[in-house]
Amino acid sequence: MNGFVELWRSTGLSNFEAGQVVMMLVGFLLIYLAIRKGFEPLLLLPIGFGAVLSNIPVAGIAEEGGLLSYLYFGIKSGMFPLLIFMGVGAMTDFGPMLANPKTLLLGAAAQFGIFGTLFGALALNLVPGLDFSFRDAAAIAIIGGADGPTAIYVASRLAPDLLGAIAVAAYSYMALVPLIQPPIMRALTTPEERLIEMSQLRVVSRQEKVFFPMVLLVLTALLLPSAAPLIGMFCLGNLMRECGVVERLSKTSQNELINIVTIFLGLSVGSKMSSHAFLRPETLGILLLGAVAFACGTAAGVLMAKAMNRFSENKVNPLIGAAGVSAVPMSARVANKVGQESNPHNFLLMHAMGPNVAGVIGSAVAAGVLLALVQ
Amino acid sequence: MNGFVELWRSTGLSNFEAGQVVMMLVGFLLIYLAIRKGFEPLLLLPIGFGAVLSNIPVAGIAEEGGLLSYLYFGIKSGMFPLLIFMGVGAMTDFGPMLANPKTLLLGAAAQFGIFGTLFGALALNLVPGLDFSFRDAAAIAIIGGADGPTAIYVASRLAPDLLGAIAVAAYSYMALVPLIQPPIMRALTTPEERLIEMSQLRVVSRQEKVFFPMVLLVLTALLLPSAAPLIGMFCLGNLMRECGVVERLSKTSQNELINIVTIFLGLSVGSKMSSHAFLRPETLGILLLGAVAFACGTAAGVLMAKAMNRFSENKVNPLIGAAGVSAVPMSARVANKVGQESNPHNFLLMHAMGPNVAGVIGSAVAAGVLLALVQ
Amino acid sequence: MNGFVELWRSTGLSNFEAGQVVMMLVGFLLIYLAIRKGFEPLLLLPIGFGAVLSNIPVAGIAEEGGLLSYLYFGIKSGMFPLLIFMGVGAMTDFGPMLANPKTLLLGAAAQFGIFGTLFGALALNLVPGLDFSFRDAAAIAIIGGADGPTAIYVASRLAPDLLGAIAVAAYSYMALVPLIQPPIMRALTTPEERLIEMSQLRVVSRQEKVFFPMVLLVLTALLLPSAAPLIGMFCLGNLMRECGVVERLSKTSQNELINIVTIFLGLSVGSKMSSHAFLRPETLGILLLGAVAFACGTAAGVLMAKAMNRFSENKVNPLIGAAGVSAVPMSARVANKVGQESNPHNFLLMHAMGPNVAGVIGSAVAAGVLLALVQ
Amino acid sequence: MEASLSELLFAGVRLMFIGMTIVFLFLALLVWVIGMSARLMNRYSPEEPESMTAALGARDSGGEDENIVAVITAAIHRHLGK
Amino acid sequence: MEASLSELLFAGVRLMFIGMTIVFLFLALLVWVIGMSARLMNRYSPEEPESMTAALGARDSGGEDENIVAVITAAIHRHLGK
Amino acid sequence: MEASLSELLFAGVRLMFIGMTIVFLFLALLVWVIGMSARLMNRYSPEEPESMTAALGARDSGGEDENIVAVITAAIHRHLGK
Ligand code: NA
Ligand code: NA
Ligand code: NA
Repeated sequence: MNGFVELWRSTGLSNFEAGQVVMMLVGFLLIYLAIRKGFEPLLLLPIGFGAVLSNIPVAGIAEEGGLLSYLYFGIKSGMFPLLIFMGVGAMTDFGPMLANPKTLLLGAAAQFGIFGTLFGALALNLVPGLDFSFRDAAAIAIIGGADGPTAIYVASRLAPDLLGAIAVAAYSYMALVPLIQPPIMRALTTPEERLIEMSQLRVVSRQEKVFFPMVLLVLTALLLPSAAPLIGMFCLGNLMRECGVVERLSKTSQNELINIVTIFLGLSVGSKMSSHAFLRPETLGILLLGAVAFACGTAAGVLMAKAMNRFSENKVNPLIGAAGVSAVPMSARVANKVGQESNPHNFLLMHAMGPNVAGVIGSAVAAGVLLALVQ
Repeated sequence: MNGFVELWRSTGLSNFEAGQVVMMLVGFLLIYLAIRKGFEPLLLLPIGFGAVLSNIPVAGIAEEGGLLSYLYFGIKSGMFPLLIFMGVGAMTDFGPMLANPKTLLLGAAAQFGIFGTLFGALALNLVPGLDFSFRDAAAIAIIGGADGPTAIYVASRLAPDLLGAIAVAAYSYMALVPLIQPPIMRALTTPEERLIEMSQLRVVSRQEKVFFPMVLLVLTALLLPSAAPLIGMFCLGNLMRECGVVERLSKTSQNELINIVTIFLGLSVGSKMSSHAFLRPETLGILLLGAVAFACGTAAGVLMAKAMNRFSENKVNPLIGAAGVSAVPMSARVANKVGQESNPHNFLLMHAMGPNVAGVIGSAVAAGVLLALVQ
Repeated sequence: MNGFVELWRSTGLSNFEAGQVVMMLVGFLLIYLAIRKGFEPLLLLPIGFGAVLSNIPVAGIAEEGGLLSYLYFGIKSGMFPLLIFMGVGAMTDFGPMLANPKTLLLGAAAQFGIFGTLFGALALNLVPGLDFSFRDAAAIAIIGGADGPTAIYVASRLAPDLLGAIAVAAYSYMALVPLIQPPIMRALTTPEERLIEMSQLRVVSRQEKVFFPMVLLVLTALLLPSAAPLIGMFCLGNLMRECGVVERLSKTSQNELINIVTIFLGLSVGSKMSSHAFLRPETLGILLLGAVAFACGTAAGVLMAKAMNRFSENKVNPLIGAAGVSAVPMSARVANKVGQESNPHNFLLMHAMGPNVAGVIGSAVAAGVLLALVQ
Repeated sequence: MEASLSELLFAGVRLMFIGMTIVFLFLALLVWVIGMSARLMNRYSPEEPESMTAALGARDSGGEDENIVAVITAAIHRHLGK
Repeated sequence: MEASLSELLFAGVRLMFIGMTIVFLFLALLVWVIGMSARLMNRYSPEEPESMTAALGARDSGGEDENIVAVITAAIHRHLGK
Repeated sequence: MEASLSELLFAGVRLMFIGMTIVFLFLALLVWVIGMSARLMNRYSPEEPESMTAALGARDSGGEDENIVAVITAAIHRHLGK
């Protein structure tokens, strides 16, 4: 019965390429990490699943006309990451940052994770077999922003082929923050510094919270328009949250809308994880650089905090500098945890939320610089 | 470092045009009115924010390939206003109108606000510097419908360039109904008339409520197909609400779906508020005509009620005629409030809901006429 | 006033074609069945309404540029049925099936409803006036899968012109399962067989439930890639449900997302119900074949159960074989009900859920075969 | 220019006249239809809540498929018989 | 015409035969796999709820990055080594 | 090749320098603006919660339309007056 022959020819078994098998394994690894190790499951599960789906032979789910090819348009147009950023804005409370604006500088310093990595990526061209263009390097560097939507937005604009690897690295290392940061934080601080207690934060008026997103948007429009889409949508979400008159829009954008877009975004990112794009030495470079990026960012944040203590009387605990990489709210929790190792009664969490959210702004600004200067 | 020069050239500061500055101020004014004065915040906040975003120089958020240019497709295709209209249908209870069908005539009369304004717009061509085509005039006239989605749907079909100004005028004046209507209502009614108490409304059977949307749809199909998209989606929403067997679809369409679409619709409307489209004398004309439209509609509704009292024994309180402009539920509340100034124990709210929802149908019908006869 | 003439020319009255009138009546019939008879209202109400809207003359709601033409893209791209299938996966509990895997064979046998109908459809070519191509026959056969999204997905790929009739038949007969199945079940079983009680199902570990969707996906990728889109999205939904770490994604995909897509899917299916596509003898053939399909599937399931009892010591009650057609959860309820006619203390519901969900997999596999072998 | 303006204004008056007429006729018709159907319903099928509740998922409805088939057969004959 | 029809019918029978075989084989295979994996799981990792709960957000998992890197390195070698 | 690489590295250093400068300037400016606005607000409009609650739907705001018209008139004059 040549019907069976025909069918056999249409099976995966007879069409699998080694690369596809490997990529499906990678996909399942991501799913495993998401479910069993709790690695950013909301993103890594759909990404991993998307990787599996798009590497099924014959089906062509990620090819022209396949489901994922249609979903991918949401990334190509920038819509998915921007809508997620709006939802994140609607979930963000700038209170702690507004109460202690100085901490913004910690968020700024931590962006050294981005630009240091940029240099690192370019330097990796010295390694034979690795070849990163300037655009590639910039896209990889954004991993140091420790912010998912920003990374995906920038990567989809500068180096779509690396999108899969970059997104995977970004979310994986965000999940690994509790492993990467503490050693660096301990190495760069003295026991005395880790004991510093910070003064109670003042209450921030409703009004200030309502004004802030608008002020931020204006500054962006004036100084760095290339960051306007990211920061703009973020501010819209935050304004809807704080203004108090569009409760239902705010709720929807931080729940149903962001959930729907997250599923679609994850699947579409996964659809870029084809063997020819992912199974290259460059991917190892990206994973390596990602670790470097987080380390640099953490170190820069902590050192900045120490520097600030030189010049100001009311000291900040340098541990909260590490929260400047963003990776909200993980790195703030880490700062609090490490602080309590020295003094269990020292609650740094709210103080660490300041640099933490500042880091989000910081990396969006850095993204703007990259998008403006890298052609 | 010519990198800074390059960056300076890419800043907003070095690229702002006066027009963009002004439009951003207009956008912030709308946001202020939405948040501080409670002007239809669900729409005016996203619209205002969209206006700000789309006037940021360099970023090109509203230009080909920008986020808002993609969202705008939802208006161009008519999808956004129609989906919102479906949600509005799912929120509308036709009970009071079915209990006292006569009140439909009040909703009909109030549409004079539309056609009176049409003439007014054409007459404004007498003013040097103003130039409204027939299509423009029709698009502006629909402001008199005092119904957001209908206005946006018609304007996007007849005069996309005026969409921003028309939507802003429509929603602003809807918010101003409590200021515009009462003086007119008092001027056109005698104290005795304002004291008229109306008989308790009969209960309307579930069956009648289920049949009504289908009857309405059939009549529209037979007599005014050009109104079918608007009235059709409205009826679908209302049928889902009343039939009682698709609870989950009804709930979703009046909550998450309408919220998501509202955000997108607002932003896309804002994206049409470019300086060259908005900063023209015509805009002033539109704002003027909007006030005229609401005034005409209110007056016509009240006078119609008085006329009906001539020929029928069971009197209607002419104040509820003002609710015929729709602007649901604001104008019904206004009628109730003004009525209670004369007699605090006279509850007109439910009676006013009849003409109020009738006004929605009325303006959809009028929209159909405009779309059918204006080329 | 020739404006009235013009308007009269634009009315439905002066433009209706008999076919459109008939199709609107069909649409209202579907709405009636959905509301009054509870025929799968979630789907048949939007489908019926879509049929009404798309047959309104002049309005052209289903034609190029009309609302429904845009929505239909969601079916053409396969996105709507696949997203619904994801939601169904997120609602499905494979526990009962995993506890008693044998029942998968019942789900397999019931797919004879599909392939028997395929032959039947081809045989109908003997009837003068009927003309089914091989693709048509395959598309019609899938009705036997008793699974909405699968039917719509396959039909939209193999015979878009028949989509309306096929979807209507599929959902109507799913609603009629309580009428179609019992006689067949009684005819093919002895009173003794109907009394068989089945042993309590073992508890299935969380782990097994998490692994199953991935195992299923791998097998599909290896053996039947053409079924990968359907089974893949189904598995994604089920994995999100069972893994326990993406609660919010799972909830959204089985509530808001599936509701929104259901409204759109229903309307778009209705938009294919034009008179020239629906008012053909073939439609009668499809309705006839649909009944045949359900009957064949039911019979095959029951007979398979009896066959299995021949070769295994722990007996299954043949009534649960009827649940193999899927039509979740209706046919499982029917099996339980018929069983309790013989012995009111015999609870077959959970046992019937096994073949019931197996039937969903079975028809997705069958769909894969059809899509792979029918060009 | 003036000429065209006066034409424009006349067209506006015309549309105003037509439009208000249509709106009134349409809603007046609606008033009548609502009245009629209310009367009919209360006469022939005085609100039976049980049927409505039944609608909420009961499937005890005999021979609905014949129902469909019948209607559509009729439909097709009427259609082909032209 | 008749000829082609008979061919059509024969193709139908063939597809019916192939289709039912595939469906049965596939689901039978699934039965076997489910049985196997159930047995394997209960032997090697008898449901440890703590691990599942741990999955719900605990991040106390050492050296997962080496984990990734290792796997992917291996992957790439296998891939380039062809 | 080497040459181009060294150029590449130099460009990287340059971008690092520029980028960090911008980020610092931007956020430092933000620090200053936040401080200023906080001070201004507490001086001129010390948080009046009633106004905020009023915002939640009260429409007792007189002459807002003149407000719009005024602003936009001004705007247009400024715009046309160029
Ligand atoms: Na950051
Ligand atoms: Na109205
Ligand atoms: Na099935």
